[in-house]
Amino acid sequence: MRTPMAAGQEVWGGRRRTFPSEDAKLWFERCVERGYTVPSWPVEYGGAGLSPDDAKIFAEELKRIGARLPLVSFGIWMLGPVLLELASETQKREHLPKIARGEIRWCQGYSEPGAGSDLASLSTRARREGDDYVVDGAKVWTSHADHADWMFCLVRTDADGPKHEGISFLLIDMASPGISVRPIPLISGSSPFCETRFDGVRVPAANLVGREGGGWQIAKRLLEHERTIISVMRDAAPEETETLPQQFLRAGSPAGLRDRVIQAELDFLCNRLTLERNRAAPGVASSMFKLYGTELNKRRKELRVLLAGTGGLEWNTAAKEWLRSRANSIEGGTSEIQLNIIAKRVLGLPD
Amino acid sequence: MRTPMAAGQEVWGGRRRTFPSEDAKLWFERCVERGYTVPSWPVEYGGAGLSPDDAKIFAEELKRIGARLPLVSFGIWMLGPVLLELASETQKREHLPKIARGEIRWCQGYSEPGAGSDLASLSTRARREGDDYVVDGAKVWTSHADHADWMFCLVRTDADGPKHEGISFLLIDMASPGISVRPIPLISGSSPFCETRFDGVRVPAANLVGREGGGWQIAKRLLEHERTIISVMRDAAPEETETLPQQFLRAGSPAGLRDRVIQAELDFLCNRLTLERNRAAPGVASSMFKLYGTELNKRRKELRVLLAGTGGLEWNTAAKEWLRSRANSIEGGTSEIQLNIIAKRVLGLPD
Amino acid sequence: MSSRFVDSPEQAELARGARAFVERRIPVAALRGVRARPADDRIDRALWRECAQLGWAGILVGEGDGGAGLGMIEAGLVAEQLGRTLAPTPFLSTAIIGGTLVPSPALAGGDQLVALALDETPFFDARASCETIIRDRGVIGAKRNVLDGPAADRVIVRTQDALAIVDARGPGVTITALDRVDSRSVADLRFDRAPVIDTLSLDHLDRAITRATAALAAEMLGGADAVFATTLAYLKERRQFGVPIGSFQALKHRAAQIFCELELTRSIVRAALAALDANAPDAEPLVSAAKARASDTYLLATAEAIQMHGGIGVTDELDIGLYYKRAMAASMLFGDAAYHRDRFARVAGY
Amino acid sequence: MSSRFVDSPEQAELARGARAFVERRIPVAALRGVRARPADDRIDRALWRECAQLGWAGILVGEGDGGAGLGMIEAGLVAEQLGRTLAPTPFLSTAIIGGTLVPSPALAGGDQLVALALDETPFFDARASCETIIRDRGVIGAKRNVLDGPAADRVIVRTQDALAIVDARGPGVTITALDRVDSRSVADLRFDRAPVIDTLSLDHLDRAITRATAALAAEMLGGADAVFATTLAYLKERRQFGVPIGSFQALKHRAAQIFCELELTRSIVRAALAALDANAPDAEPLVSAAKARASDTYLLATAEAIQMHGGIGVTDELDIGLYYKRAMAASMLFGDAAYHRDRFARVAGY
Repeated sequence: MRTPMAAGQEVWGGRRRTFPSEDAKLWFERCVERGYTVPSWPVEYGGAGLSPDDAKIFAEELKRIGARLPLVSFGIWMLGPVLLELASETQKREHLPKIARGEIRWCQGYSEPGAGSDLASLSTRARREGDDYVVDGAKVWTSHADHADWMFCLVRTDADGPKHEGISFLLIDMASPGISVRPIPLISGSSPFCETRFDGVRVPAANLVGREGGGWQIAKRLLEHERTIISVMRDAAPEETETLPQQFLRAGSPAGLRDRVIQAELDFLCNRLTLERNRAAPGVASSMFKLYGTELNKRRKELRVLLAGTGGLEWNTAAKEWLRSRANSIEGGTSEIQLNIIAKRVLGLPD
Repeated sequence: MRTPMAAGQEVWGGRRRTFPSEDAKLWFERCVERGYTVPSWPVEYGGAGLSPDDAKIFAEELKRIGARLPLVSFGIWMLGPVLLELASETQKREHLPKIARGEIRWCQGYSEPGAGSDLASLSTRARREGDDYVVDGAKVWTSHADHADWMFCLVRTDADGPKHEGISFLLIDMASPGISVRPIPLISGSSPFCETRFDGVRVPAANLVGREGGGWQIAKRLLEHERTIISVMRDAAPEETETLPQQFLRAGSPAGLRDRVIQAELDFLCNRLTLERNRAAPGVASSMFKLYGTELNKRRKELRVLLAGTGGLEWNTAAKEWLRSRANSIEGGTSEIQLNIIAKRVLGLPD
Repeated sequence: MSSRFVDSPEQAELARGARAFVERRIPVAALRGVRARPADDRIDRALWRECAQLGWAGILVGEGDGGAGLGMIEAGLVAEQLGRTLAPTPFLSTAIIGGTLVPSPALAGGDQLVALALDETPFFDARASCETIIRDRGVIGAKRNVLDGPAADRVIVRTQDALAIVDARGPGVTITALDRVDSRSVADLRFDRAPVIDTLSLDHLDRAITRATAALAAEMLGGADAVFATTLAYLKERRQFGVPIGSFQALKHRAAQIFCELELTRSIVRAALAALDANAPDAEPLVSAAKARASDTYLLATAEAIQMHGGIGVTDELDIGLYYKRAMAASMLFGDAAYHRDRFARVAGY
Repeated sequence: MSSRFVDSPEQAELARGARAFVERRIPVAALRGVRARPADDRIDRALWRECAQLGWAGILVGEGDGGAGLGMIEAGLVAEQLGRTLAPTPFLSTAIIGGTLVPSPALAGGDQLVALALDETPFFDARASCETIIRDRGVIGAKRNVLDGPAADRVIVRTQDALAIVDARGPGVTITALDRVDSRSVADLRFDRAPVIDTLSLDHLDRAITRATAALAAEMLGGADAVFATTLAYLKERRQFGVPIGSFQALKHRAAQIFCELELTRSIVRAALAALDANAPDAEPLVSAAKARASDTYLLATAEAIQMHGGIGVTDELDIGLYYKRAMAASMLFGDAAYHRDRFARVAGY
């Protein structure tokens, strides 16, 4: 459990949880016992109750010995922190320990086929009927919905008022009748993304987090956690086994690609230094990193294909990552949205 | 008069007209006698009265023998055609023959310091006082205003209604009291452009062309002629004495610039072929040529400096044309305006 | 001067007919159908015979050999329409290369498919050294990236001394079909004393490749054009924040720029095809210019199509991804943009 | 790790003080004043003595020689402020190159100006062959593009065998001042048996040039930053079609992109300066990366400034044009972006 984690080696938990090895299972179980899957959560919710300072030391120690994460999940990263902050005591006691113990796996129901960048225009309806909400609509880009037990979901409980104010935050058991899940194949092949359809799904009103119509605030809070995770995941991404210049040399130094390789290397260096500078003296907008990092990644992955020549056109070569990279500048806020944010928030340009 | 005309060799006419040579003067006088300065204008206005077909043959014959234009002027190119179409008989008889005979040199008063791309927001005021208009305000980018005798000018006669409807088209004698002209130095050095200020300038109301408030329609008509001229002037521009690849080779083939030279050559070729295709089968938007031609020219002129190295940084080398080229994508409608036009008129994208 | 840009009535009719046939008979769904089949079974021979009846298989083949006896302008018009729907036919390999090198009634009738085995590395280079040899009238060597290799009846193999014609299904030929992102029929081929049926002088090779490159550029133009039309329609129809996304100025400007690139590409592709038919001395650099620009424009138009479509742009449900993959594969075929820009300059002496 | 990005209190104070001094004492109007004078009289020596009192002339000179004994981070902070107003001082030639090669109390006091005579062609190349020689203790040769050549007291001449120090006003030295678009003090120099005062090993040359290149990159960052600030202010204030032009999305997106480029440039410039102070093994490629990016960013920011300002952007009335001209001249000085990208890759072995 001290070797770097390869893709597909993570323990995601859930009712149908699987483990890549006996060691992973043992490490998971030991950590669950001590609350180390969520060290900073209170003990009563399945955590280890560490103070922020202690949690930081604990994380550094784990990192120092190269220990793997015993459990990864959207519950830990995204839903948990929001429930801790905003949910009722009943909800916390119901859901947090199951997240901590890896018993329930969560997925996120935000995006919709019709909404895209305009997230707040979502139209999945939840109408109150007695003690239940009845949910109709569809969510897309729900990562791993096909493996998840529950979904935290944005639904529209009021279609008449201002669009941001009619949104509520609902917890939905994926085993409920009327839910169907379909994986979404991408241009790069199969993907963890799914489309989830709701057809008269009954959800107990007790599963509403916060007040009815107060979902947008919760959603924004949660998105902040999402951005943190994206950067954590990026840091955890495996090192490239071959640098671009190495691949360039191996390809026989095709003259027509040299300038592009140099520029990509130079930009990579400058971007890395800027991330470093921002850590040293925070201030540069995260939108800039999202924008520049993803656009640069697209360029680099395209170069990898060009440097592989026709060999890079076969499936399961450089092509797959190249094609996957096209989604980078769309998911988690398009490049256009990032440019809008920089122009408005950083540069103060008028609407 | 059969050798190509170098810059500065043109005969512009006017009260203070000068000639680059005795031959030019003689050629000018002979053509004036026969109405050949404006072959297609009616004889009574100083032209030769040629039919469109005959005028075309005449122009081709002149071109065939390599004859120079006897007279160039904004009066011939822009004002004349508009007066012929829209002016009163008195105005035609007053102004057209003097244009044809090169006695009066005209300049164009359209742009204003505050207006820019939003031409119709002009604010030079003309208020009626008895038989006169009293003009106050300023015009910029008036080419050769310091050499011109008269100006055709857009003024605001109504400040209250819709902005396009309060504009009138006025002819103004530059010798009127209250007019001051100041040349505008550019980043590339001296230029033909001037700023013209009007301080209580009295203009006889008889100098209004068309109806009061009808100036915008006339202005648009005139702009169409301007575009034609810009393309005529471009065709007449002297050939480059050294091609970019020749300069590249002379500079010792700097490897880092080769790709940019190739791309500029390739784009130049494609642009030329597209112009040719458009002549063969019209349809491609003129905005595209304005956009692409000027943006390409900027790139090429910058390359010329880079290929000259530090030698290209001295005044009166490649630097001057490089700096001048930066105005290409602004004058006559900015690149942004051309992109807007293509998006709207050609692609039909919504506002 | 302008004839290269104005289609004759016959040419216009050919293009119209080709477009109608392609849209009806070989829509993008045909490529999806092909993709679902194994990599060695991606050419629909019956469909190709239909194409042959329209004169496409023998478009360059003389009338004496049962062909249409037309030129590259016409071939380019057909290729452009095939590109619009990503039609997976052996047009380049058989009609253009085969039609140039080994014209025959069987080929013109759509009964014989031909493949050119040229590359020995993942990088196209018409001037690269070649390891494949003929010994005792048998071909020995290995070739990569052979277009329509899995379906061919005859393979034209570039060897050190000649172009050797071999029977694709004969002894000594091993065909390994490749599963590529553009779902086209492509294979690596090994020759182990494959019997030589006939040989051609290497002198013919350049002409065949240049013609195929020009036709490919036309195909790419058609694809870029089609994907841009789809994108434009989406910009007008898709609403975000209460307005059509095509009303956002940043997208408008980018769309206008793509439009300009498309127009320039159209001009150079037409000029290159016309120059080939006229045996013009500048045909070679014009073809290189056309291929370079077609590659850049196709990749730009498809990448922007994905980005402007947002999330659904990266799903396999939409066809845009298929165009993007084809753009990359076609860019590399017969030399990528960098290769052709270099060639364009070299011909001009710099 | 992060020390290279966080200024110490002393450094922050130095930058603040330098900026205040430059804005008050050497605003852009100073360059306009210099421009109005003949090409051989464009250095204000009294002003430079004032700068020297702030410690700038001797910023790299040891305290024993009357200098400030500071490093490249500090020199870069000063250069950045000088770049903000295009201040026409001999900082690069005298403080950086002179301070590195021939430190002295006179230099640190602002009384001695130094120029480096290196280029023999219009293209900078630190490794180019050199025709200039020393014979009988006299320099013979011709040099181009000598920064601050018209004002120098001492010239450091790169010859085949050594760096030769000569008296700029001594016999055998002909100075031809150049009237360049950036209005800086530059000359072509001819040496006809100019007596050698002293020589230095060629080994010192690279260090001096690398330091000057890094300081220049910092100057360019300052210029780009200042011109972008001007542009941003204009986008907010200028109205067209009834709204501020900064509300047009296409301009917004372009402004945001320039912002990103500036941030990246800032990071690489700081890292390069810090690497020089730390004698880091990767200092050389970092400096090349910084110069390449500073050149691209400065040209982008100034070209966009002109375009976004529209008509008045191309008038001499605004300062933007002065920045644009400086961007081009500075790009070429000590090697343009293409030169440094190539060097960046070569050092890394590709």
